[in-house]
Amino acid sequence: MNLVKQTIDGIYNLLLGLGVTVKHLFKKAITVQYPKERWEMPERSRGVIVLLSDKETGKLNCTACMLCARACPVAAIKIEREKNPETKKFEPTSFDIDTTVCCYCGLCEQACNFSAIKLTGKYEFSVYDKDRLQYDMDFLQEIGRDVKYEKKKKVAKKAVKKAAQKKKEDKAGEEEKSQEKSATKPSAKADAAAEDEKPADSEQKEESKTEDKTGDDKNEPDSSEESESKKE
Amino acid sequence: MLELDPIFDAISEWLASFLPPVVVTIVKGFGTAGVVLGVLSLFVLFFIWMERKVSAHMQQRLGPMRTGWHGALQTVADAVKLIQKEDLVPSDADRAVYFWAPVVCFAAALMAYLVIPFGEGLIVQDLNIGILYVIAITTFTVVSLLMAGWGSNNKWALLGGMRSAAQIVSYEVPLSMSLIGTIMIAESLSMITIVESQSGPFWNWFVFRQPIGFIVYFIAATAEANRTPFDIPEAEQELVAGFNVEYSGMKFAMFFLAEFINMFTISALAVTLFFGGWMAPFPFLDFIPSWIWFLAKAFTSVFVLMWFRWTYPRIRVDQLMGFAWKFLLPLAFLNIILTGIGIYIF
Amino acid sequence: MDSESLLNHINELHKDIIINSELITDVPTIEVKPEHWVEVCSSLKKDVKTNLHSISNYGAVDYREKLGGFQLVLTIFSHKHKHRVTVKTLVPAQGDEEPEIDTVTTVWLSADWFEREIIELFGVKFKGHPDPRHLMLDDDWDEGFPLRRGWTGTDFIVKPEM
Amino acid sequence: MMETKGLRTEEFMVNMGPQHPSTHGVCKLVLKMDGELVKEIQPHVGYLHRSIEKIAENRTYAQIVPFTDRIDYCASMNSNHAYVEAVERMAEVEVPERAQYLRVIMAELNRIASHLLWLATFTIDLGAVTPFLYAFREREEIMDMFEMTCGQRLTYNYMKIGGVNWDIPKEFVPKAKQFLKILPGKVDEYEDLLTNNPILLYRTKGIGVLSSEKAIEYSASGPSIRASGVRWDIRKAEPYAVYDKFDFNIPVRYNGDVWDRYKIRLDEMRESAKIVEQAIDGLPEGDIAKKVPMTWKPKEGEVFCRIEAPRGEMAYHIISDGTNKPYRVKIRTGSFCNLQLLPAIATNHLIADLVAIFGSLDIVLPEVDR
Repeated sequence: MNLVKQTIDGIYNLLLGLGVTVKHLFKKAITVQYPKERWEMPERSRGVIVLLSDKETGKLNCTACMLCARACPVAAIKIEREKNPETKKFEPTSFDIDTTVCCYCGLCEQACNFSAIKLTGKYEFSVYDKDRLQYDMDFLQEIGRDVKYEKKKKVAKKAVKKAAQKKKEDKAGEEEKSQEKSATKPSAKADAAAEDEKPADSEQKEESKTEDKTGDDKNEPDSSEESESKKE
Repeated sequence: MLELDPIFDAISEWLASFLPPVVVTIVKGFGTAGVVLGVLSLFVLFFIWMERKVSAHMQQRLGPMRTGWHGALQTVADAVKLIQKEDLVPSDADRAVYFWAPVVCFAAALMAYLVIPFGEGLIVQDLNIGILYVIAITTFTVVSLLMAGWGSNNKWALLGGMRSAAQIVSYEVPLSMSLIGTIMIAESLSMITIVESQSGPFWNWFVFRQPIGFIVYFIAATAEANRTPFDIPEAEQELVAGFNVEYSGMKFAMFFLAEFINMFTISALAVTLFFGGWMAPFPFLDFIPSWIWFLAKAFTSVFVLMWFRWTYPRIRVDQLMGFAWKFLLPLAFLNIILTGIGIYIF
Repeated sequence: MDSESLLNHINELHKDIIINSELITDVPTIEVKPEHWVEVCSSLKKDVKTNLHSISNYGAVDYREKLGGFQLVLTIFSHKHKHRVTVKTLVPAQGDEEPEIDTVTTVWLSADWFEREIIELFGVKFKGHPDPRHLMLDDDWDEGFPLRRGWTGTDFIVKPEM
Repeated sequence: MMETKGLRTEEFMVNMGPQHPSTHGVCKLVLKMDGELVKEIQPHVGYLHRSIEKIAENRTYAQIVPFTDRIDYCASMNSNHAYVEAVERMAEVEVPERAQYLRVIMAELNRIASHLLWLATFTIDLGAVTPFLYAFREREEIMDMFEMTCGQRLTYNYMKIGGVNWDIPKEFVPKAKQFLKILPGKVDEYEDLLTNNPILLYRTKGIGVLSSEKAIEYSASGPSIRASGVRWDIRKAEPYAVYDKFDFNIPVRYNGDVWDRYKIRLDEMRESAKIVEQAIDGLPEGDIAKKVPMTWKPKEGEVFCRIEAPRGEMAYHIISDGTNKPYRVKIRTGSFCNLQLLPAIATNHLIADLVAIFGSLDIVLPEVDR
């Protein structure tokens, strides 16, 4: 009797399994046909590293403060700098990132106070030649041209902080640290889609912008650390 | 109705006008074999594509999409790739055995089609020992798998070959026994006679008179064809790929094709013996050509096999043997006894 | 039993052997001499009140410069009493010496791999270890003991100071 | 070697791995086999040894976090959590409550993801390919949530000393709630497909039995020990972060066979979903991180801190000598001990069982080798 019960039980469960698979036969596929269809990367996506340049002047934002190089856990960033005799400020003369060792952790982006380096949503960076994975300054600047970003503002930090604190009381704090709101989209199509969305949540963006700055002052330790390092 | 025999007869008559009869027989044999091979190759191409699509959709994927309409030409592309591939032979392999194993496997798989009726009159040769012939010839697979396992000189391959020997020899017994009930009712070993004795509406099919026989047959046949859940000779996760671990290129393709041909063989056999062969479910549907009925049934059966494969885990090797000897064989004997009683009563 | 009373209990148990005992982030930590290593460990396991039957962590620290030897740090715990104890011992060694100490695989089976790791990475030998082969490194590794301070191998690059 | 008249049988050695479909990475098992029967197993590890402990000795505390991602790539959040928790405990850094909640949410989601990945590979080990894709389908949802939060799908670098790096975006909470709503149904679906399937039962019931004594003796941890009847979960036994605020059960089973280890992980997914739900509901407002400078020097000290990772106990023993780099970091992982007991429970089984047992222990090789 036990055997019969077991057999019936077994057959029932076998049929149950068949039911599950046949149910899925008629469901919509969840996969993406990659080169034809593409995902829209989230704005925080950490892909290819770029150097950002000023939109008006076209010059790099980088001030060669070496913070990113110091923050990098794998020593992928190598910067050489020179003092500009006119402005008495440092300028990078070479900025090399060895993407073969880069672990895309984003610590360089967090360390940077001048919105100069950024990990973007680009993800297609396979090349046939290993040497081409050594990104130099010109290349980094070139691929960073179309990257949209919000410049971190260091001015009036305290006022912003106060305002943000007030805001925090009545609204959920959506602080984001060292994140630009408008990230690159992998394709022009996605870009257009993002453009469409923009008006809808522009209001939210305004808010989050101010809150971004609260995120910025989280970077304060880093900047203080920068001054520390200068002392050293 | 599609009739091949007159065409062949006409051709052989024409050939006989200027060739000696021995040559005519040989040419006729090769011609028939060529036709069967061509048709089967088409089927197999379709099955491979179908397997991919069925598995993909069961897993909420799309499967091949690039080559041809919904990847229909993917198999062709794969075949071209496999033909181009370098044919590697392990340095310590037993070369002759290694070479002949896929050939034997492929030939054994093909030869079963000699007696399978694809439709009314669409049969290569109606042997009066049809079933016996099919069972005998499909067993040759085990020889080829053992050859492959031994010839590769690889421990995994050898384990795979040994497993397949144990498995196929075990399942051969319940498989043969399960068919005896059918033969008793049809009172013939000939495929044509068996199909004809199922004529009439669909409840005349043997599956309704031989349910136990059918279940035993279907399980045992799945095991014979090395399909999941009984694919232990290959058992990717245990034996890497079992007997064909060292094979590449066209030799691998032959094993692969043979597997799909075997799958169609057991489906075709199931249709012939239990689902009325080329018969329509109702006599008034006879206007549809018989070979369409046959193929529709066979393809459904192939789909069920695929459905099993993409649903169930693999059974363990000793449990597999136990299942054959302790469960299927008694069941098959029970079926024979019940059939005997039934025949005596009615 | 809370950490403090557990520490007191252990102190009482091995009054003469324990050279140092303290609470580190609320974990009773005791230090013993290498000759009492196995003795203390097995008694901690067998004692009904402590019953420390499982290894949580077992590692070595290179203190050759500071204390003159390798410190073995063994954290053991009990599922039953839900407490844990850290036992330490200092195996004296200088320079390239490969010091020896008794194995605790006789007490806990799971110490096996932990000790094998210490053997190859620190060069501390365990007397009576059942299987002292390399665990992580190649069998024919001959570049010294990687986890010792100041070790440099052929392919080892120290991250440049910025 | 056994010798009988005319018939000679021989035990033979087989290398299972380093490249074998079911050793889950690069592990070599040297098997002594008598036909299909496994007589002796010798695991050879170290193919993925990256010596993170050595690397950590010349990195600053903050720079080590990305390396902890790579210890257990299936549950990076948990390894992040273990490390930052250890450093914070050593340096007595206060962490804002919101950050603690976010850590719990992420760690538990990662536990679900890790168990889903385990389910996927385990069913493949047993020869069923379809549940693999189903489990990945759900895992993908979690990966999406992680990606929208921290920008990566596998190596998150989400937590930092003193808090977390990013706050959750606005879309996160609705997406997570939606996911938690469908998850139990999906787990039921796996159960329909597998749990009582007679083939699976035959393959797993009574196979690879790990008794509770043996489990303790070998310092097993995680689901493996809970399937052997030891009610041991560090989240309950030594609550870290804010786990003491949530109501959840520890699933325990008593046979210690492969099936129990399978079932317990399915149950744990449900429990983890419960925790995430409570954490999202109770998510407090506030800062997400305490300011800790990047090259910050904790005072001299030592800590041993452990957490419950999906594969068992993950612990960090960190010694600080007062500089900005740790003096020593010792990492203890669950798989390290769980792999050690494989020979004890898998000898004298068939090779098919060995595959099932290996799968059921849920070994992640980078975690063993570190």
